[in-house]
Amino acid sequence: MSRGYYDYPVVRRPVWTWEVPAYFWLGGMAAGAYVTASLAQTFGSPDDRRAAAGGYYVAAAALVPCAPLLIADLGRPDRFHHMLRIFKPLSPMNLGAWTLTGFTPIAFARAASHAAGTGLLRGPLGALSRLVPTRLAELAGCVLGLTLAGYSGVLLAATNIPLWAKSKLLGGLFMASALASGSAAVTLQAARRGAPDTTLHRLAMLESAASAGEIAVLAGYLVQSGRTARPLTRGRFAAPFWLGAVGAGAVVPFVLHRLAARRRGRALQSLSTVAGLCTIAGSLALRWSIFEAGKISSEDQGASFELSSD
Amino acid sequence: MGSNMAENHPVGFRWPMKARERGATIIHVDPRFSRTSAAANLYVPIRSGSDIAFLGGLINYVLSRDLWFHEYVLAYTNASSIINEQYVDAEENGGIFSGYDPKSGSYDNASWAYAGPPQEANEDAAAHSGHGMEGTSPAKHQPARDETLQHPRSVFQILKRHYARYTPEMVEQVCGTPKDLFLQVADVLVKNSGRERTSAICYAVGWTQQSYGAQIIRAAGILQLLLGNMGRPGGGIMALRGHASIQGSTDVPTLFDLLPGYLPHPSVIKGDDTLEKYMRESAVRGGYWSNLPKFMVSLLKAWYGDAATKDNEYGYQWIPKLTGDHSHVTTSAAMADGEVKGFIVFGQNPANGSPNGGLQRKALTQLDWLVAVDLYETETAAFWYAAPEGWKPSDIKTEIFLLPTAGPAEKDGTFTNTQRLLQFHDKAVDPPGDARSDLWLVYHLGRRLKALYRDSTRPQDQGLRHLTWDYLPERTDRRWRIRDEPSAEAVLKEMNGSTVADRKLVADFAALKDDGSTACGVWIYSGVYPDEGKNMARRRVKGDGWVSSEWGFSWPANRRMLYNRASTDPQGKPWSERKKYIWWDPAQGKWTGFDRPDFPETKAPDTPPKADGTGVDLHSGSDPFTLKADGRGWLFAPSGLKDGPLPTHYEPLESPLRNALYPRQDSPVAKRFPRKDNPISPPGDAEYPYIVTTYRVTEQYTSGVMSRWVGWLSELMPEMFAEISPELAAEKGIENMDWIVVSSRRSQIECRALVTQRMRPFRHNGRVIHEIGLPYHWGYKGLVTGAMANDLVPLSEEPNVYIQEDKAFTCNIRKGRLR
Amino acid sequence: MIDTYKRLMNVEPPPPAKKPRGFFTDTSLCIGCKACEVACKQWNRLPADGFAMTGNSYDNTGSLGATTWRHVQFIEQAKANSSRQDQRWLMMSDVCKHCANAACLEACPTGALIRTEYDTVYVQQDICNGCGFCVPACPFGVIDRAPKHGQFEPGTAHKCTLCYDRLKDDMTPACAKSCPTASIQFGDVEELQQRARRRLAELKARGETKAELYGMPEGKEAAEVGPLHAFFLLLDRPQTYNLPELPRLPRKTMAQRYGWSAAVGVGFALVGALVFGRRR
Amino acid sequence: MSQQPMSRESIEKKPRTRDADDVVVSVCPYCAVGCSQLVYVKDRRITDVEGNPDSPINEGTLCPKGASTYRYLVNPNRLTSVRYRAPYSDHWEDRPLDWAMDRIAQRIKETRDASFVERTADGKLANQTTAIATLGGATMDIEENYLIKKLFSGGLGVVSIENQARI
Repeated sequence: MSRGYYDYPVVRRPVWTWEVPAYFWLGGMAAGAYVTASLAQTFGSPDDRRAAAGGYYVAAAALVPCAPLLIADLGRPDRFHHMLRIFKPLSPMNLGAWTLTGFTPIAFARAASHAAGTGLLRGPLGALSRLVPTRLAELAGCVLGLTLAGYSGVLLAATNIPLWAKSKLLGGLFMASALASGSAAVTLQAARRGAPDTTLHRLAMLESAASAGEIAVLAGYLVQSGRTARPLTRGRFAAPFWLGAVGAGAVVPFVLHRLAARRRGRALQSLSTVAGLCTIAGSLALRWSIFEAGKISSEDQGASFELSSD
Repeated sequence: MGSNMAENHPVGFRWPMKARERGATIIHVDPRFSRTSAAANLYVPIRSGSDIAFLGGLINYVLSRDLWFHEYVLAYTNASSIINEQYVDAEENGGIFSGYDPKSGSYDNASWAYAGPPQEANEDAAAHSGHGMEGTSPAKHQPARDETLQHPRSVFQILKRHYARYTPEMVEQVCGTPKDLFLQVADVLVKNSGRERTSAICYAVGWTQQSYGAQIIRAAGILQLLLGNMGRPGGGIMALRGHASIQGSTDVPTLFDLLPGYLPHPSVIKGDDTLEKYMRESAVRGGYWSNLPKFMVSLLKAWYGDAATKDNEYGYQWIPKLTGDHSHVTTSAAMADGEVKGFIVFGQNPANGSPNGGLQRKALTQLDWLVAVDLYETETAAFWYAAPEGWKPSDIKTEIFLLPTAGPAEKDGTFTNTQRLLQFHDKAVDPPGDARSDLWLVYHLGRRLKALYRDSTRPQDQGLRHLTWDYLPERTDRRWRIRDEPSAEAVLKEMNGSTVADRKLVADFAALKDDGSTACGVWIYSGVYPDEGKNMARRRVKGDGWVSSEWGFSWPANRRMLYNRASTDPQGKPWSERKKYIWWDPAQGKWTGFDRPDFPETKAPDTPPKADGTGVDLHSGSDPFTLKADGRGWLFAPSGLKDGPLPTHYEPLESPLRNALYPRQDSPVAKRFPRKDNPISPPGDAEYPYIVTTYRVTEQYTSGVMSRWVGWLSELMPEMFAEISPELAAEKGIENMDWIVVSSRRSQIECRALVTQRMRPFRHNGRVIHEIGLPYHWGYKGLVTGAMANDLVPLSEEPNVYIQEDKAFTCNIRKGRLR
Repeated sequence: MIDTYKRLMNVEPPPPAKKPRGFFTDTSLCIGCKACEVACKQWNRLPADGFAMTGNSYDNTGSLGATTWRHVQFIEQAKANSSRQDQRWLMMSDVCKHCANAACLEACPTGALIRTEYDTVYVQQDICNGCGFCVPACPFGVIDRAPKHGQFEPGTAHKCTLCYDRLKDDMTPACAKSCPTASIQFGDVEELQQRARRRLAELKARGETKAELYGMPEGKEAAEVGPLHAFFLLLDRPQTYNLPELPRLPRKTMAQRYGWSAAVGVGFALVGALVFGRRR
Repeated sequence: MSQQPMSRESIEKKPRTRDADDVVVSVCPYCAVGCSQLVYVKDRRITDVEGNPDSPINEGTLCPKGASTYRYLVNPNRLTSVRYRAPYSDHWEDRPLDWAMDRIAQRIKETRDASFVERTADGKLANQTTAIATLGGATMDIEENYLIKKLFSGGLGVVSIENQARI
């Protein structure tokens, strides 16, 4: 690799702070939970539907801090509304802003509808919520939710930060992680509320599938990134990445779910709970470590040259 | 050579760059590979302090290979003149010329004169400092000449002998310049000179700040005369000066040894007892300087008005007489000894801008009072609490006035730039708060002083009482908050001159008289304001890409190129069509062309000299150098210089090397200041083995007052550093950006090391000599601060122009910090 | 309603297009004086942004940024022998490239970054909300966000405007106007490109074998980001000046990235359908 | 090409020099090349300083120092009042300009009167004082230099009048 101008970076260091990975994590989890809940509504048994519907609460709850986090990260928070000044899907951030804007009310509406259905929400608000067309909300919510879960990785990748941009798989990775954490959140709440074993097994299977997918995509990501992935795989972020994102986030829950596959009752519930927590934490670790390691990668002149050679 | 033009005159360098793109060759001869070197076609390394050896080598190359411009040299220089029999060249006398008095350390230059009848003005001419401009001439008559140049005492033969040993091999040995590079330079210069082509030499303080600075410039002059490059477009020797109006302050001047327009300052030593004696001894019969009495009397009339009469020698005695060297360097030493009580500093900063900073600051503590005038608080004003010496303010008696002043856009006035161009600048806004223009400050100080002395009858106070001092405009300008601002144009008019009787402005200096009927403050500026409402310095006709005569005013008489008569052959025809500039038009019977001729306008090329005439009448129609007594360019200087008629290589006062050319090590007449606070290293001092040279960088300005308060400039060069070669760094275990201590016999400073291949070791007879570079912009006030390179510099003086040697002295370095 | 939206969102119709304007920075004429840096800061009222020496030759600026829109690089070259063979000191005034396909502009979610009527890339300071996406998007490391609590437009993104305000009065941008040696040339992009081609040929004929243009339509570097409206004549390989050989435009690979993302999402949905539907 | 909507500020954007009340021709205060400058003034304040394209010297260009002239003139660190430091004092005091001018004139007179040498030891007329020195001038107008020389040399008999040309 030929030397550039002293050791100055080619690209600039991203200015974003912790709010961004936190938002990606929460938004992804909300989307994953919503999609999981909706899949259960559509294809599952009544037990599945009852148990997974809590996912709508999870989605709504996880969405609450999203917009504030996004706004807090702006250099000029007072101008947050400019995000919707134009519609420009070419910009992942614009797409994300519109998606979040669309998804949030739907997720709240669907959650309210569920709450009204279970009698949790009464009065005029309850009555109003009952009017929500649930099927339509589920379909639209799934489309928007998957977009929300899927755009964040593409957003980071649509830059010239070598760690983010070198591989084409970061979007897929974040998507997988979002779905894993979202389904894990559904499992978690189902397990805590004592859902039937069959449902828990099904949710575990779904979550494991997401984790397996995540590991597969991650492997592809690391292979494609090659030398560029060093800021992530070595040094400061090696521990959160390997132990947190990979270990706690995918391998451990995968193993726990395999263990739980033959258990029932409380044991199953406990194992599912731990697995779910691990997945969710790992998902945060994944976003955070890749995000922060990206800043180090931005200073890697050689990696930038590699990114920009044929 | 001696200039880092791209860095210190970037906009000036616009033009060499344009020339380069049109095929010109830029050669940069310098100890450091600078931004100028980077832009040059050829970079030639040279050890600091060896410029005369290099130029002497070129002179020898041109002479020994018969490459000089025969027609030009024969007609326009004093090559054929015969020199006095008593003359002994440095070549035959161990590096010292005849007339040297070791006791006083000075020359009597009588023996350097032209041969011929006794020449009355010989002695006096030596006293004319001329400040690097035109020395007046000793010759009463045209000297004896040998047009065949064969006479052993002809200038030509003397020159040949003097430089015979300045061979390419010797240049390599003395300058550390590889022989092949030197020969390449010689070849380019010669090929680029002659009828069709010309070469120019640019220099700056890289030459003048040496103990033989004027002689380096002389050497360049000799070379350019031999190559026929003087007085011709694209030729010449360009002084690249460093301050907005440093040329103006030299012309007017604020210098001790001159009166306005390069008139010598009356001196007790020269015996200028009376005006008549002064004028007799200062004026010369041959050449334009014969008019000196007109300029002097007009000056006295301008200063003392009606009080200047024939009976009181036009007030001549009110002008103080010099009793010695009153230059800045000498005065600093006197100040350090407590002999100076009051000091007024206008926009200058000796505390870190003058040599031997420690001595300079000590000198300030010895004052009773100090007035500092500037836009910012300078190191000089702040010495009592902020100097690195760490003095207790309670120990310092100096009463200090720091007066805020105005920038150029806040006042009317004129700058004279490096090419003698006067440019008026208009006031755009009032200066802030109590800030006032220097014109205001001096004018109102003058009014107050005149008031204090109003009733004095002492003779010593009469000059002040009678000083004309009336510059307030007739009507105050209602646009401005400051209503008592004197009129700069009124002062400019006084400098231009007018008739006494009807106060009519004169058209130029040809109108000046020595009978008291004209008054003129600065004769060379005459013509800048030839008529009411006609301020030529304020003319702003867009440049024409060539001579641009209508932009500003160039002294003398708006001539843009001096001695441009030399741009034609003796018959008045341009040397070539490519290089035509002015020429003789026989039809009109006058000189014409692109510029004003620097020659009597209707004097035909074939005009014979008038043996009984005075002034330029003594010259023929083909003697272009009108300020010279003989009208010729001086290869050999029969007078006017204090350190020899021919440039001779000496080592700097501090040098690690012995003079390879002569037994005499250094300039026999440079002034040293042997004091406890100014020790100087002996030659080859092992404790201080490295050469150090000081300089500016583009991003900062002199002592930093005008740049270190400006964030945009400070951020570009924020810290003091020393440039050293990787070889020296390796020897000393120094890495780039390490702190290092640089020490000389005077002081030591700490700064960062900038290790760079742009510095290189020099080889002299197999010995490696390291050189380090120090910019000198930092101090202890400003947005960015740092060590002061001038603290290391010794006090010394070049004998002609009293400039210190800071381009080559010796130091040592070590890794680490002071404490 | 539309009017309210327009007012709230500060939306105005753009002026008609003019001839594309740009810079041709000819490093063979640069003397490293940094007039461009100061003239730019003067005109644009940018603050000084740090008094630290770098030790990297005479470059104490380091890089372009929110408050530095021209940056002069200093590259010292010589064979490491005592005669300093082939010694060169390259200087280059770097600037925003005003790419024909600008990554920063495409990334911008608010439409603050626009292509002006002069075909330059410009950040509208009354629109930018400081999302920071343009910063890592730029393949040249040009644009940056000012610190949130700085003295200068806190929190918004900044870069060379090509003196958009001056262009409106047909004035030359401050840097090009000040440049004493015409290293920075301003003008119509097409005309500048012609000039650059001629200049390259001239330099090659003079023996400057390493000279090359960077940012021309025919250049490899234009493959993704398009021709640079601020382009350069270099005296060494682009990487010597920290310029990427093939600057990437994120858009070019975005579909592929979304594709992988969507595949994962669809896969998950299928698995979900299977998992829940299997035992109905 | 420019199809995206713009903002009000962008539409209304204009160079600040457009509204200048006055454009004054000046000369750069730094080196001796003598670059011509245009000083733009609005409401009695300098708003911009740039190169004058008419000048045959700089043709509108400036170096970094010249380009920073605006900040040299318009700068919060500039002195705007007389600062006075009494003997042995440890601080600056602000003083009225008139007071300072009077006091300086007084001090010049005292020193001059105490040190004036009419004749040298060997009886030659000198009419000088070496106890006062002035320094500076190269950064100033020729008119200012002229008045310094005239007042201090021709008026007061000061001989050590020097400037930067010497260093």
